[in-house]
Amino acid sequence: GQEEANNSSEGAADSNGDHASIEIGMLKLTSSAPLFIALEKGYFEEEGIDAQASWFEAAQPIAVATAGGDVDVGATGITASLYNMVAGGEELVIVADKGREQEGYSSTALLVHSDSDIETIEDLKDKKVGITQTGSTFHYMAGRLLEEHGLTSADVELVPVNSIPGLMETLQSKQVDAVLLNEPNITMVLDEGYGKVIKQVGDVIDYQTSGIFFSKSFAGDTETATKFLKAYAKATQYYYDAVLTKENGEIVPGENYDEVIQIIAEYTDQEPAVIERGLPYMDRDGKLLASDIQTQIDWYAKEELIGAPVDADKIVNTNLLDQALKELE
Amino acid sequence: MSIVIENVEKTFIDSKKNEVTALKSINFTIHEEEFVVLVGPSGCGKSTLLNIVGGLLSPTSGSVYFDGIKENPTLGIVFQEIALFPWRTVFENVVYGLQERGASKKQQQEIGNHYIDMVGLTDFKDAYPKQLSGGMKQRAGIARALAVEPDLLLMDEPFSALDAQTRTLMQEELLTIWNRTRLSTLYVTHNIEEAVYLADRVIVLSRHPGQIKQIINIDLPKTGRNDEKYREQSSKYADEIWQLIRHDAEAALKE
Amino acid sequence: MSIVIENVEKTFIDSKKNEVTALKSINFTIHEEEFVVLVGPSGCGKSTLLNIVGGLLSPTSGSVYFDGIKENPTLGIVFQEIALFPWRTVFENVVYGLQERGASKKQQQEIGNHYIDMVGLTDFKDAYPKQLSGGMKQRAGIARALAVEPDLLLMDEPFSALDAQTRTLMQEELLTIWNRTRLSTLYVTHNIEEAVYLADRVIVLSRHPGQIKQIINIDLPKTGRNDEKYREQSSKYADEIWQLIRHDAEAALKE
Amino acid sequence: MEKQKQVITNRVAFLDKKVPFYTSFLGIAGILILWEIVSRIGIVSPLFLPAPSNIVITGWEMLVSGEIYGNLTASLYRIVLGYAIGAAFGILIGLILGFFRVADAIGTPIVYSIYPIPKIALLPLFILWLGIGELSKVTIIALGVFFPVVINTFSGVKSVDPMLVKAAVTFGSNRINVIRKVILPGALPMIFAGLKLAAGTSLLLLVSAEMIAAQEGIGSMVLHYGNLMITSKLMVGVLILSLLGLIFNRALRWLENKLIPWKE
Amino acid sequence: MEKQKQVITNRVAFLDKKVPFYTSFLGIAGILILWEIVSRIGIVSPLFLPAPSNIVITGWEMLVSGEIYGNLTASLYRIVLGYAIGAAFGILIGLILGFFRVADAIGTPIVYSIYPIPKIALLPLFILWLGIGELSKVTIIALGVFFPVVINTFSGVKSVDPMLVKAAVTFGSNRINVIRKVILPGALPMIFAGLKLAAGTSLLLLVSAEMIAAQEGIGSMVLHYGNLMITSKLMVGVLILSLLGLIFNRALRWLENKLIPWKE
Ligand SMILES: Nc1ncnc2c1ncn2[C@@H]1O[C@H](COP(=O)(O)OP(=O)(O)OP(=O)(O)O)[C@@H](O)[C@H]1O
Ligand SMILES: Nc1ncnc2c1ncn2[C@@H]1O[C@H](COP(=O)(O)OP(=O)(O)OP(=O)(O)O)[C@@H](O)[C@H]1O
Ligand SMILES: [Mg+2]
Ligand SMILES: [Mg+2]
Repeated sequence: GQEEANNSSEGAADSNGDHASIEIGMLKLTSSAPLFIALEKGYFEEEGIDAQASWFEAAQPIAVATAGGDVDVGATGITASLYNMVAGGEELVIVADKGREQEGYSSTALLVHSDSDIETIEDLKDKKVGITQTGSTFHYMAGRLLEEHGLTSADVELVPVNSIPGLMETLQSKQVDAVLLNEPNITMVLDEGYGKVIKQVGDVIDYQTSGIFFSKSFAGDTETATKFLKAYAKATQYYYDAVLTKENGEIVPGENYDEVIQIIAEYTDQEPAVIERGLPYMDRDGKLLASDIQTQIDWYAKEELIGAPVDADKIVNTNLLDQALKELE
Repeated sequence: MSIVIENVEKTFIDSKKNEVTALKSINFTIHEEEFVVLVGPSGCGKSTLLNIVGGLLSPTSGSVYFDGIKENPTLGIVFQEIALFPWRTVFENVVYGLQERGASKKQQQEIGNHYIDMVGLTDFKDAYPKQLSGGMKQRAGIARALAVEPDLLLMDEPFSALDAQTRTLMQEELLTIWNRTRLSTLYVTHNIEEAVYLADRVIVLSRHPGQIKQIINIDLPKTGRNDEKYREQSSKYADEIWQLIRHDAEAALKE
Repeated sequence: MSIVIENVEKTFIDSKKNEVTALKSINFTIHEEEFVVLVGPSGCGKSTLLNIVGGLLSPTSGSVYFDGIKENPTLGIVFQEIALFPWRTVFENVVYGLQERGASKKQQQEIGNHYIDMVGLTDFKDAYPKQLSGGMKQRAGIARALAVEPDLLLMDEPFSALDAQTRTLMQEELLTIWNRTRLSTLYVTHNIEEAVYLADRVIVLSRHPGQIKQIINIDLPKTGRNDEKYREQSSKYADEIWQLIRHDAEAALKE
Repeated sequence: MEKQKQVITNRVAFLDKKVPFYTSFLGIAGILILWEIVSRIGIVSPLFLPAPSNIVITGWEMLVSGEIYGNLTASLYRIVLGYAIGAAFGILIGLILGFFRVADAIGTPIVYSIYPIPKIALLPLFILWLGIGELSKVTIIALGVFFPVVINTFSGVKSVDPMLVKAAVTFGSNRINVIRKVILPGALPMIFAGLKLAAGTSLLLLVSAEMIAAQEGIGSMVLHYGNLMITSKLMVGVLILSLLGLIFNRALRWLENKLIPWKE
Repeated sequence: MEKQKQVITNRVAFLDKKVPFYTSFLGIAGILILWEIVSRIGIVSPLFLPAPSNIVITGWEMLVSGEIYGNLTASLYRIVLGYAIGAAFGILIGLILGFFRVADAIGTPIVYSIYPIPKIALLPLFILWLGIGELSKVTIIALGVFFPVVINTFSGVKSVDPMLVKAAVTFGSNRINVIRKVILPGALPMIFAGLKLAAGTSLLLLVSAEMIAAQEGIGSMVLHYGNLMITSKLMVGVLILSLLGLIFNRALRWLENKLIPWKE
């Protein structure tokens, strides 16, 4: 599906002439939904942009490729390694939201085994908590959850198991007492019945999990960058209205619900049923939780996960999106 | 005291499971203070016989015994491959046998130094075998065998790895030492001149199976056989033995 | 044609950075169809000299040249360590030199088979060296050297690793072959009897530094020196050489 | 005086003592049977130690379901490619270091100073450089193979009997032929020793790399079932790996016998 | 007819060609300088390849901050304990297999059938059996050391020159003394060969095990900084590991020279 979309957009670009060609580095994950939508529905062409998807296998190389200018736009998680890259002299900017923890929406949660007598986060003292890797978003969330409940990361044993399937497996075999897990995996665990949710991360902290990054040169091309964000914001709105609108605290499918699910399913090669379980929250306008970036940097620095100090202002750029939104109105 | 080899036979099973008769009806006696030399072509069973006499191999039938001796006999062996313990110095090698029969430190010092002196290795007492030349190694091997003051001295081609000139010199030295100790000796060699030079009696073995072809008494004085006047006679003995062996030796070469 | 060794000297730098003079003012000539034997005690420089003549070592001063020859001379060398290529069969070893000078397959077959036949290895043509006994290996080495039909044949103690009886037989064989090919030959040995048995001329070297002590012409017919009638004379030559070397050989033994 | 007769007996007879040939089977068979019994009657929970029969059955099921196939091909791809690249470069560089004195003087210290690094430590670095995909894993394996092979090839060239080189030159070989006809075959046995050494290392690196950073492959399968505590499937993985090691070794030995028929 | 004179010249002179002694330094120095320059002027981002000087400075800071100390002691504890246990058992079992024919017949096939398993594959199993703590890591290392050592010890015993055994018996040694005075010293060189081989393997297993399942130790530190993309600290870890490997090797060589002064 997406290839045909790309090809048709190329054809359009050729006929038009002044189309800017842009490469977007991303993963085949649900959290890239707005980009899928923008690609599929031709929002980029509408802005005169010839966008190409460049698929990656892991998050970190996307940031590296964005900073190195191998791709113009990157879409992935915000981890300690990103800040370290910036501290190491690489240059990129975070311009828009691509998924965050939000109260009332299931995204990432702390789970324990269903037989466990752990009931609150406070009970985790001296227990083993599984995370993916040190410096990952899971690490950050675990640390912040603990701190919000009067503990520190030193009060538990954080066990890196290197992968998300590993988290589910070690929880199932009780080799760790608790794990952090995201959707749709949470639903999967609950369905299989070996785990229970202790706390949704979004209920405790606001957290900008992942974002849209621009390479330095692309951010400098204000005109094209703004056009790109206009298309992106249109897509987030489309996404939000389709799958995230609530009535009386309950999510109700919007009018394009099935279409959005279908697009995501196609791009991620997954069953629509699975997609439906794990639709991450995003700001309707794609706005960043800019203040949270500094909070993250401070926390990572405190935990000595950042090698050298980083200035949040240097890596956050909200002006571009603001401009784009203004133009959209 | 004498050493009697009585009806000794030995068969091996080779790699193809065939029986190979290495020795057949071997009968002879080594008398007190006698120097007996075994010669024969390659593979005739010289080493096999020496090993049986030395208690390092069981005969298939027959037996070897010491006649007219009270305690267990002591043996001293000098090997072709020398077989010094590489991790022991010359002195430690020489006194090995003494240690094993519980001699005191003082005895070890005395006897050890005596024989090291006899073979002329005093300056190399504390050297490891790797630091010695071929000739010196073999001297250390001889000292080790002599140090146990054996009832029977066995030597299997002790000089065959040495160069011709060193060998000549070592033969002379061996004879000098032998004249001082006068041990009953069984000596194996390929070298016919060496046999004639050293032996009181030469036992010639033939091949397939190893049997005694002839026993030749060397009727020459024990010392000075290299002198002008005995050269003729020595040469004759050597020729006689060579004629006995030649055919077998040629056959051995073609295998 | 003759090979002239003119004022050859060789100094080595030993491991302690001292200069060691191995050879000093060596002068002699090997004539056409002459068999020259070098004897001397261990370490007198025999191998060094042979290697210089063979173009495997540079002399410090002096030179070696072929007189009265047009093209580059061909050399055949038989090494003490035999140095057959383990990965080549007997035939492939023997024709190695022919291959390297671009002989045709047919030529290789002809010449190779001829010399393999001459040394009596026809049945072992396709055997690898590991399958041969010591004597057979050395014959293959000789065939390899002969196959290039050299202007000069060099041999460094070819039989010293063989047992005494095999050695005697190989000496006889070498002489038979030599009588057929009549190659100019330089032969190195420790064994004085061997030197007297094979040589037209024996060059005796002394040690520290290696110098020519004496050159002895062996005035005996080339064949049948082992016969009764020449034994006396052979023995005298051997004794003469041994007296020249003995002192040096004893010194060498003590090092 | 009584007549004394002291018979000489063999004092090293103990060296020749024979053991019945079936004893060799006894050991392995005994262990397997004991293991089966221990698991069957529940002395040790099958969760910790599944019975051999159970492992074989599980293995069969995994084979039929295609689970083994997928993981095995992923692993084989990595190790075959990595080993081939590492061995090829190792032999090539080893020969160059061995032939050319300048290359030796410059290159050998470099090789020896990188050699002691446990190669798996470089995996995170390679993931940074090459991404988390196949390339970083193949590179680690190639690197782990490269070093033992290069060092053995180098020593092999150096250990060729100089007598043989002299013989070749005497019989008219030029330098190219000395290398081709003498040094190369002379170094072969050592090169194979290096290749065999590298086989074990490459397997170890494969499994480690797959456990640290892969979703597919026998190594990650073993870790996966370890995490899930499905011991019988874990054991199937271990079994496959040990068969892989065995086959690898046998294949190299077969090749060695083919290429070096003259070896003693 | 003109007189012909053909001088013989040395045809193997190329074998003796010398290379100036300083060339050896050139290689390593050259690489370091090139590396420094490439990082400094930014041809390659220091994020991917920090300059050597940067690595050294970072290393010093980590040393002062005590970060290295903590991880290094954790790693040392594991490898020293694991190596000691594996080596001790390896030598012991190897000697037993070598001395006693029955043990040989029963035990050797078992050893050889477990040998080809890449030991790291057993880590998940040991974690199940022994928990995720130190014990499973120490066991894996001990196991990795055990096998090369047991096989080398066994071969060492078997390769003792039977002539020496015969000599000892001839000179009056009983069986105990034959073992003590002949077989043990005779097997020592091979035992050391096994110990050296095991050193490399043990380091590899340590790092792998720490990467797969540990919060502390140089291995997990390297992975940690790899995840964080702090390359200079990652490189410090690699440097420490390579120094560890170097020291390990040197220590074994020193011990070997102490214990086997008679070795040629
Ligand atoms: N352990 C053995 N197994 C099978 N055959 C053997 C064994 N030892 C010796 N033989 C055979 O017995 C015969 C005699 O061997 P032995 O070593 O005694 O001969 P030798 O006269 O000492 O020979 P050499 O002069 O070469 O030392 C040979 O044919 C040999 O192959
Ligand atoms: N490459 C070398 N470096 C230093 N010294 C050497 C070298 N080769 C030989 N020598 C020395 O030169 C002298 C002569 O050696 P050479 O090998 O020619 O003697 P040789 O007469 O052949 O002795 P042998 O009879 O033992 O074979 C010896 O003192 C030896 O130590
Ligand atoms: Mg023998
Ligand atoms: Mg010599």
